[in-house]
Amino acid sequence: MEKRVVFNESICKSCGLCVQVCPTNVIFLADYLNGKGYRPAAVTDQDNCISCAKCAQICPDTVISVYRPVKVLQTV
Amino acid sequence: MEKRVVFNESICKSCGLCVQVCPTNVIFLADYLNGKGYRPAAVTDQDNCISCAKCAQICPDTVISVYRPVKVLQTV
Amino acid sequence: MGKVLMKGNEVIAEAAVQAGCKYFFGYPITPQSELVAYMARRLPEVGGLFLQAESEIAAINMVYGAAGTGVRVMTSSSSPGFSLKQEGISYLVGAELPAVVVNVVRGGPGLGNIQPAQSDYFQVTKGGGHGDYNIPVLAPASLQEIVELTSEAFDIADRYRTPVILMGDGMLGQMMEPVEFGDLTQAELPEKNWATTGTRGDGAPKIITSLELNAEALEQRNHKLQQKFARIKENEVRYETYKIDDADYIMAAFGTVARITINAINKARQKGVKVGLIRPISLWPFPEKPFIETRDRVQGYISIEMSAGQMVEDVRLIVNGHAPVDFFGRTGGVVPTQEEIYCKIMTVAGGITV
Amino acid sequence: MGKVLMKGNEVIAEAAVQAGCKYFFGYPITPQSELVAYMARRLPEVGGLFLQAESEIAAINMVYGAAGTGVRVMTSSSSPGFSLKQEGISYLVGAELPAVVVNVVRGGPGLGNIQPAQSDYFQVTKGGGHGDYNIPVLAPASLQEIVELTSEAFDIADRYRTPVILMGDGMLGQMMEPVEFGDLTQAELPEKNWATTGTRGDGAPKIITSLELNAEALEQRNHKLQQKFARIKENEVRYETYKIDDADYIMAAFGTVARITINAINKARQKGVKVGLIRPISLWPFPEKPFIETRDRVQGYISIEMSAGQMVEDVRLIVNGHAPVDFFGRTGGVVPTQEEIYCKIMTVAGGITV
Amino acid sequence: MLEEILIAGFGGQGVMSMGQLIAYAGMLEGKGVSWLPSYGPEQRGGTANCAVVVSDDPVGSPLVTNPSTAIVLNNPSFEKFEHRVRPGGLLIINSSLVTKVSERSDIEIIEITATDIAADLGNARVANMILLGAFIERTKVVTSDSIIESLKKVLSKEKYHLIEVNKQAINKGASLVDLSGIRQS
Amino acid sequence: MLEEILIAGFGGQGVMSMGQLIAYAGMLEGKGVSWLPSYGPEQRGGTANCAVVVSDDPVGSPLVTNPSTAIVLNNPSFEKFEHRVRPGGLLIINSSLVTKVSERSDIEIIEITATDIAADLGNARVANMILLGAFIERTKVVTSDSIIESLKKVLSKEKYHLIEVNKQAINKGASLVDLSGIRQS
Amino acid sequence: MQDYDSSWGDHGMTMKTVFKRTNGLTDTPTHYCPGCTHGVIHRLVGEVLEEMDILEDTIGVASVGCSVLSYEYFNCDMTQAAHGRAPAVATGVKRVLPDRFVFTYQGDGDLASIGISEVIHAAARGEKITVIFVNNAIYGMTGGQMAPTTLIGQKTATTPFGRDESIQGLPIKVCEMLATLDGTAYIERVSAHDVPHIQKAKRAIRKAFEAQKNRLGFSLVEILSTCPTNWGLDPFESLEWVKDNMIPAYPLGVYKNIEGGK
Amino acid sequence: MQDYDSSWGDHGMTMKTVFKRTNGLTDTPTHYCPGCTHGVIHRLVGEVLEEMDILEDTIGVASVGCSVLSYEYFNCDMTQAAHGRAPAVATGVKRVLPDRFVFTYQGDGDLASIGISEVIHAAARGEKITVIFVNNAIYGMTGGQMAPTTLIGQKTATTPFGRDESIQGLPIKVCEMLATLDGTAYIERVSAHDVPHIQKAKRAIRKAFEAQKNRLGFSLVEILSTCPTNWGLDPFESLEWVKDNMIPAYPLGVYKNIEGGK
Ligand SMILES: Cc1ncc(C[n+]2csc(CCOP(=O)(O)OP(=O)(O)O)c2C)c(N)n1
Ligand SMILES: Cc1ncc(C[n+]2csc(CCOP(=O)(O)OP(=O)(O)O)c2C)c(N)n1
Ligand code: SF4
Ligand code: SF4
Ligand code: SF4
Ligand code: SF4
Ligand code: SF4
Ligand code: SF4
Ligand SMILES: [Mg+2]
Ligand SMILES: [Mg+2]
Repeated sequence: MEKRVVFNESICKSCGLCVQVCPTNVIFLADYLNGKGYRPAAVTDQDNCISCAKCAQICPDTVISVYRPVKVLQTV
Repeated sequence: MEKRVVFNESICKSCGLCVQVCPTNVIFLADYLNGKGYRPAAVTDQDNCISCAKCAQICPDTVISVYRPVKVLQTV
Repeated sequence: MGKVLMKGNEVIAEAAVQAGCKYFFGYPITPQSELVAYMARRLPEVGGLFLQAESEIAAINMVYGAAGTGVRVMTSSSSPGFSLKQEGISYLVGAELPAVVVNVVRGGPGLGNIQPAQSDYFQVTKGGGHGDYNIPVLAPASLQEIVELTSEAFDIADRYRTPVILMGDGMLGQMMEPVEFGDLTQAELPEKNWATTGTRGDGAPKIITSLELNAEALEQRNHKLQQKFARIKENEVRYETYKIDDADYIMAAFGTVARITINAINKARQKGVKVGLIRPISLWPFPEKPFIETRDRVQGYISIEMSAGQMVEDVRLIVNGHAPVDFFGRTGGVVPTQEEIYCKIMTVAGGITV
Repeated sequence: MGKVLMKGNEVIAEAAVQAGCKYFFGYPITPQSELVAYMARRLPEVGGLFLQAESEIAAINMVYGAAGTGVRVMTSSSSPGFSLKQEGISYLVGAELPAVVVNVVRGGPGLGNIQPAQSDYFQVTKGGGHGDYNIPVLAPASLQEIVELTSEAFDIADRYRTPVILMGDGMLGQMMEPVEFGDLTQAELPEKNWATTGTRGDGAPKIITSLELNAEALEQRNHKLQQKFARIKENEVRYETYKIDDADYIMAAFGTVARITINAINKARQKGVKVGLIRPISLWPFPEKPFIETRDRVQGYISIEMSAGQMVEDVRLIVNGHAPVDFFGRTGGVVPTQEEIYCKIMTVAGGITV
Repeated sequence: MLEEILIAGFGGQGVMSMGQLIAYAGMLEGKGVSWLPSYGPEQRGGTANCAVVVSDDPVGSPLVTNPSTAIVLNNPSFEKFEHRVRPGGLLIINSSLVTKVSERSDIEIIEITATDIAADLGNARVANMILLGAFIERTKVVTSDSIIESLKKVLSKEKYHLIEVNKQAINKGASLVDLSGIRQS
Repeated sequence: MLEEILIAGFGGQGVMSMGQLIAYAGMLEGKGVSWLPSYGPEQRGGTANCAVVVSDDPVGSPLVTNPSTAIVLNNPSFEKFEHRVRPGGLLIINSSLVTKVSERSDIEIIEITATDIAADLGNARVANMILLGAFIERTKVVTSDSIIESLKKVLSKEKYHLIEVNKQAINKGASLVDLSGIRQS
Repeated sequence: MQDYDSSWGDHGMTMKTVFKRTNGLTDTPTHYCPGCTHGVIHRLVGEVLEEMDILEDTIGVASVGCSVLSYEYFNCDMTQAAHGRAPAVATGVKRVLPDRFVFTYQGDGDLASIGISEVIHAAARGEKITVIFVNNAIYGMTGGQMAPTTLIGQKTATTPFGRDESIQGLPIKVCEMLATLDGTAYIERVSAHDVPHIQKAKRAIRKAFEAQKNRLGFSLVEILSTCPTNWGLDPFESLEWVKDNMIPAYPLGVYKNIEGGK
Repeated sequence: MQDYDSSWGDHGMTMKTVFKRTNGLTDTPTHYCPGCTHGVIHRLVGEVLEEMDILEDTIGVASVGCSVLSYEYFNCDMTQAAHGRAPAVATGVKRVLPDRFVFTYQGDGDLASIGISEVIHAAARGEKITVIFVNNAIYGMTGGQMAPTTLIGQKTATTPFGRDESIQGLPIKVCEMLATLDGTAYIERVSAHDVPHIQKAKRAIRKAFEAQKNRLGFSLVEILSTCPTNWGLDPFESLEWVKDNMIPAYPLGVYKNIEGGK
């Protein structure tokens, strides 16, 4: 299923604040460098993300977008 | 007897403040001009001056000196 | 509207209003305070705004803000206050914002006094502020000329997106003469599509800035500025000559001093000494043509100023050794009399020692 | 004390301390902030005082206050901040107070950028402030020369009771070179009996002011100042020449640009083109002698600057038409390379188009 | 015609307005005019002066160093300007306040006890108008009608009632000219 | 001898101190030296570089446009400076981070996976010292002893413990020079 | 309230956006150091402008400091002011365009040191502008010199031995001082050191712009911010430092709120 | 206590001096307009310096305003500062000569308008100087323009229709604002409109210099003063105007007095 939290890797500065605030500790810094020479933050374990958006709130570089799965009322 | 209140006429600017504050109304503005073109303040009726120094306190131009007669203890 | 008798400072203000200047930000300083006071009375009448700034620095930066919205705006000061505007003026040039800045010069340096002087010539023509720039400087000699030059100052400012300096002296600001305010012919001017007024209706956000961290890019900007200055040199030179055709010696003088000099010239001519006058009206761009045309013909030039010798440098630069360039000046607020100028002329040109 | 590797900004600061400057009032600005930081660390060690002012304006006025007590005092800034000091500098001149003011020039106009430039030449040499005045301006080309010129700056300031400007550029301030601080030979200087330190023990109250309401009296003061400037012109001209004796063309360049130019000159000489260099060390008073001595001999001059062409005016003034004066410059923080200077030389002097 | 006038006295004696009236009147008569005040702190208390030029041609220099006419209202002004009047020129003195006497024989001198006469007219402040009246009567630089006209232009509505007494003062001054007051030389 | 060196990489990779060490060592050896940093905001995050000149005579221009040696620690620096190395010059590359490959055949190129090797040495931050070691080994501009000397001068007492690992790194770098890493042309 | 999804889907699940980048900012990546809360504050201002739907009616004034390039980040007309003069520039803009929104974005060196005069007089005049005042207790851009807001004992490039009251005096509390001026309408000090405070900060910024909208007078929000680079701390330590050291020295709260009548 | 006359006289009466000109002032007559209370304030400062016997240890800083020539009137070393910068100049003097007394004499235009930054930072730094702040609600020297202290409705050359809050904003209360700064030691507002207040003003000036003497910090005395010339009132009406209009707008009193501990 689709991602709950999406990182715009190329502009991440690897400050680690999102890692610090994530209540479920699903964020980590990748072991490679982005174009700016930073190790971008990433989440692989999307299922354990609770879409609380704390990471996005603290991120100084608007790297992060957060989504939450919702039921759809059946239409038709 | 000597003067109780002495005006340094030449630097008076005729502002009239001393005239206003004098409790005994003995100060008036002379009918001639000093070197600066001002009618200097003056007191002729020295006896009715009570040496309160109000005039000197309000004078913006330190025109006025005030004296008070005092008894002298007889010496020798 | 017929002739009226007004003070020079008031004429500058009224002329600005008639040129469509509705915004004035200024700080009082003698000998230009009447200008500020006049604006305070007058601008509300035309639905404009007068605001007394807390300082010259605040004033020039308010001008920066207002100019950025595309309106015609003016500030004015005198020597010490003008010095405080140098950073702001350099910013106006860098951000290419049009505005008219008045300097009614007084005696210096330092606090000096409030009497007439022209000793800010270098400051206004050579760039008193930092960086490479030039600013058009107009120097009226009469109150009637103030009327014309003030509106031209605003046109030049808008045409080239540059601050323009109107330079007078305490005498010009304080004296009264009859003036007439004809109705102006509105000049053809480029649209101010660069103004920051909010993006509603006009697309992408606009930016007004003088910052360019990249050296190559900043140099490009400076090239653009230098080309603009070249265009101004091409088109905006203003000067007047008086009896130079047959002159053996030519005086150079601007502003009120030029008028006094003319009296002296006529006196000298009565004594048969052939002298004339070149009166720069635009101090920058400096009028080179009349000097180039005469420098190989005349026996010499005398620059006459209310300074220790500033414009004389520009005269020497353009005469470039083709003829001797002499100087006569009074400083500290002393206005040269026609008598002493006459004496100077006679000593130099008449070969007479008076 | 042997050789040490330091940043130019730090060398200025240490040299000032060694020259007996115990007081520094300044405000941070790139590219001279290291100077301020160094003073903050260093001055307490020598029982002096470093105070970060709230602004450049406050700084220059604190300097005015401290200088009035007779001590050696310094402030420093870069272009935009230097513009803000113009009123204060004019006051220092008017009140005849000695102080050393540093300008580590960056790209302009406006906020510009923080890269090296020389485009404040006019501002420092022609009087960026109001009124008739000149200020001695020293422009070192190497960090070792900074050591000498800084202490000379203080001596000149004290000898003539005048502010002195030390002018560098971002490159000079940021680069490192080995420097050696020899022990200074204390110059013979007049006693500062004009200082306001309280009257206890020294009679009647003293007054430090630049105000003189009476025009004739202010003119007298200005005469006195002008005579002082004449003495300085007489005694304080500094310059260096490089291979001009047999030169067909002479470059004029100051500060770091002069060093780059020397490389280019040597390259050109390898190609058999005889070029030399006049390096003004004092920008005011401007060195006239080497130009006068060569102007009837050489085929031309090229002024090379990190500006759109400022010093070139002083070169033209003194060459006065005796020889063509060409110009090459880069602006906006771009530093001219020896390659492009070489090309310029070859096109003008070598008759070659590279 | 080129008349260069200097008017000087204490601040508050109305020397500035005298000058403005002459300039204004000259303008109404289509002449070239200029008015140049002394300005600055010295005005306060101290002495003020203004230079007025009235000419058939446009005015060159508004600066007046050697006036064709000087009008002095106090001693300091007398001292400052008496010797500056050009030979053959005119010196008008408010002898109510000026105690000094001119030694010059190369100029014409009119002495008027303007302050006293003004007091008689019931308004000491119009002393300047009396002197003005004498000046225009003697020199005919401008007509008294133009002066009155200018007065209307310069005065604010609230002050119109003053026009009458000013008119009287001007006429009074004019009437004095060919009388005793004058020391012809 | 006139060696003009350009060192460039991300801020924090220690390019500035590399340059300072070379300059310092040169000074200790009585050579003429200069060190000129790029400065300004671009340092933050972005790439920084410095120009070092070491010469037998006093240094003329501290500015280096076409280096005799360029040491590049990241891709942006490679792109910016690779083509600027003068023919016959030397280009030293930290191939752990520089993915680009030089096409030039007119210069000598030394590629070292400095970051990885540094990691093996147990301190990733000494990658710059490895490159420095290679540089001095190859060019002999200054001796490694002078570099160590300078290190002592530059480091604050608290940091003396770091001297050892730096020394190792320098030697390691030196040892790599005449090995595989090199693409001779 | 239950989540209704607007889109017609035949699957049982779909993704609802919880947080996405505001249109109040351009796409240009910022030049700020890693972890610098300037970025957070930018986002908050951008979000408020977007939510109030006034982006098109706003002119922002960038100051001189690390945020000088903010004119490339805010998605509205911007002008760049000389160091400390932003409130004067904003005054010039607002007096010509009284119906537009005008804000300045200034650091503590810019506003509290060289620019204290301009902000005080703008406040005293009751200029209807909003000042975003970013207090990080240091000069960031020039490499970490003392600001008037630097704490006692704090080491900076120009207070290498720590700020000493007897030499450099005591920190200036801008909100407290400005609140004494009658022209001020809304003044609050907030902090950006954690998520709850960040959300509070956004509400304060909103209130300030509302005050401008209602022409109540001058509004200012002081946001305690970090400078990891010049504090010599990592981004997270920096947030801690704000909480542990700055907030005690600079009490958070509303210092002025005239809402309607004074 | 009984009056003893020092002189040997054989008459029964002699004259004792009740009031004579202070030696704290030079003999130079001032240039002030008739009735201007600048003159009174000069006298008070001169008397305090004389009575504290510190004339020889004092450096005064004259500002730009009608009092610019005060350097000719005060009988101590004097230096003249650029408009608004007196506190910066005083800082320069005091930092070099910490054991001397340094005071500035500034008008409201000089201190509250162009010079507000210098006085605030001097106060925040706790500079041990004394500021004599003469508030006459107008720019005297330049011919009566609005000052930041001009009252609402007051007509001046630059507020010909009276100061309008909606355009020029509200007056700045300097004492109230400076009192919020921790560096200040003594701040009082007094008035020179009648004899009792003049005596009170003198005591305030004394206290300010005492604070400097005891190195407590920054001290300032604001004295409400007249400008008959530009107010268009005669000297006595002017005193009345201070009492009736200025004092209500600028409450008299001590705004800060840390005496010893803070
Ligand atoms: C007139 C002038 N003086 C000094 C500077 C140098 N300067 C640039 S930013 C700055 C201070 C920035 O500090 P702050 O306002 O706190 O912003 P921050 O970088 O901390 O966000 C200074 C002093 C300048 N550009 N112009
Ligand atoms: C830089 C500068 N700006 C303006 C002036 C003009 N100026 C002289 S005094 C003054 C204001 C004086 O008012 P205030 O400080 O209240 O003193 P007061 O005359 O009322 O006692 C001004 C604006 C100046 N001399 N220098
Ligand atoms: S949304 Fe919450 S849970 Fe998911 S990654 Fe971000 S902080 Fe962690
Ligand atoms: S907070 Fe943002 S910038 Fe920092 S690491 Fe996480 S995603 Fe990257
Ligand atoms: S001392 Fe008192 S009574 Fe005597 S004149 Fe002065 S005010 Fe009047
Ligand atoms: S108060 Fe002083 S100046 Fe005024 S009238 Fe009296 S004596 Fe003269
Ligand atoms: S220097 Fe400090 S304030 Fe500036 S961007 Fe970096 S962390 Fe932020
Ligand atoms: S103008 Fe006003 S303040 Fe100045 S001296 Fe005259 S009365 Fe006093
Ligand atoms: Mg900051
Ligand atoms: Mg005042």
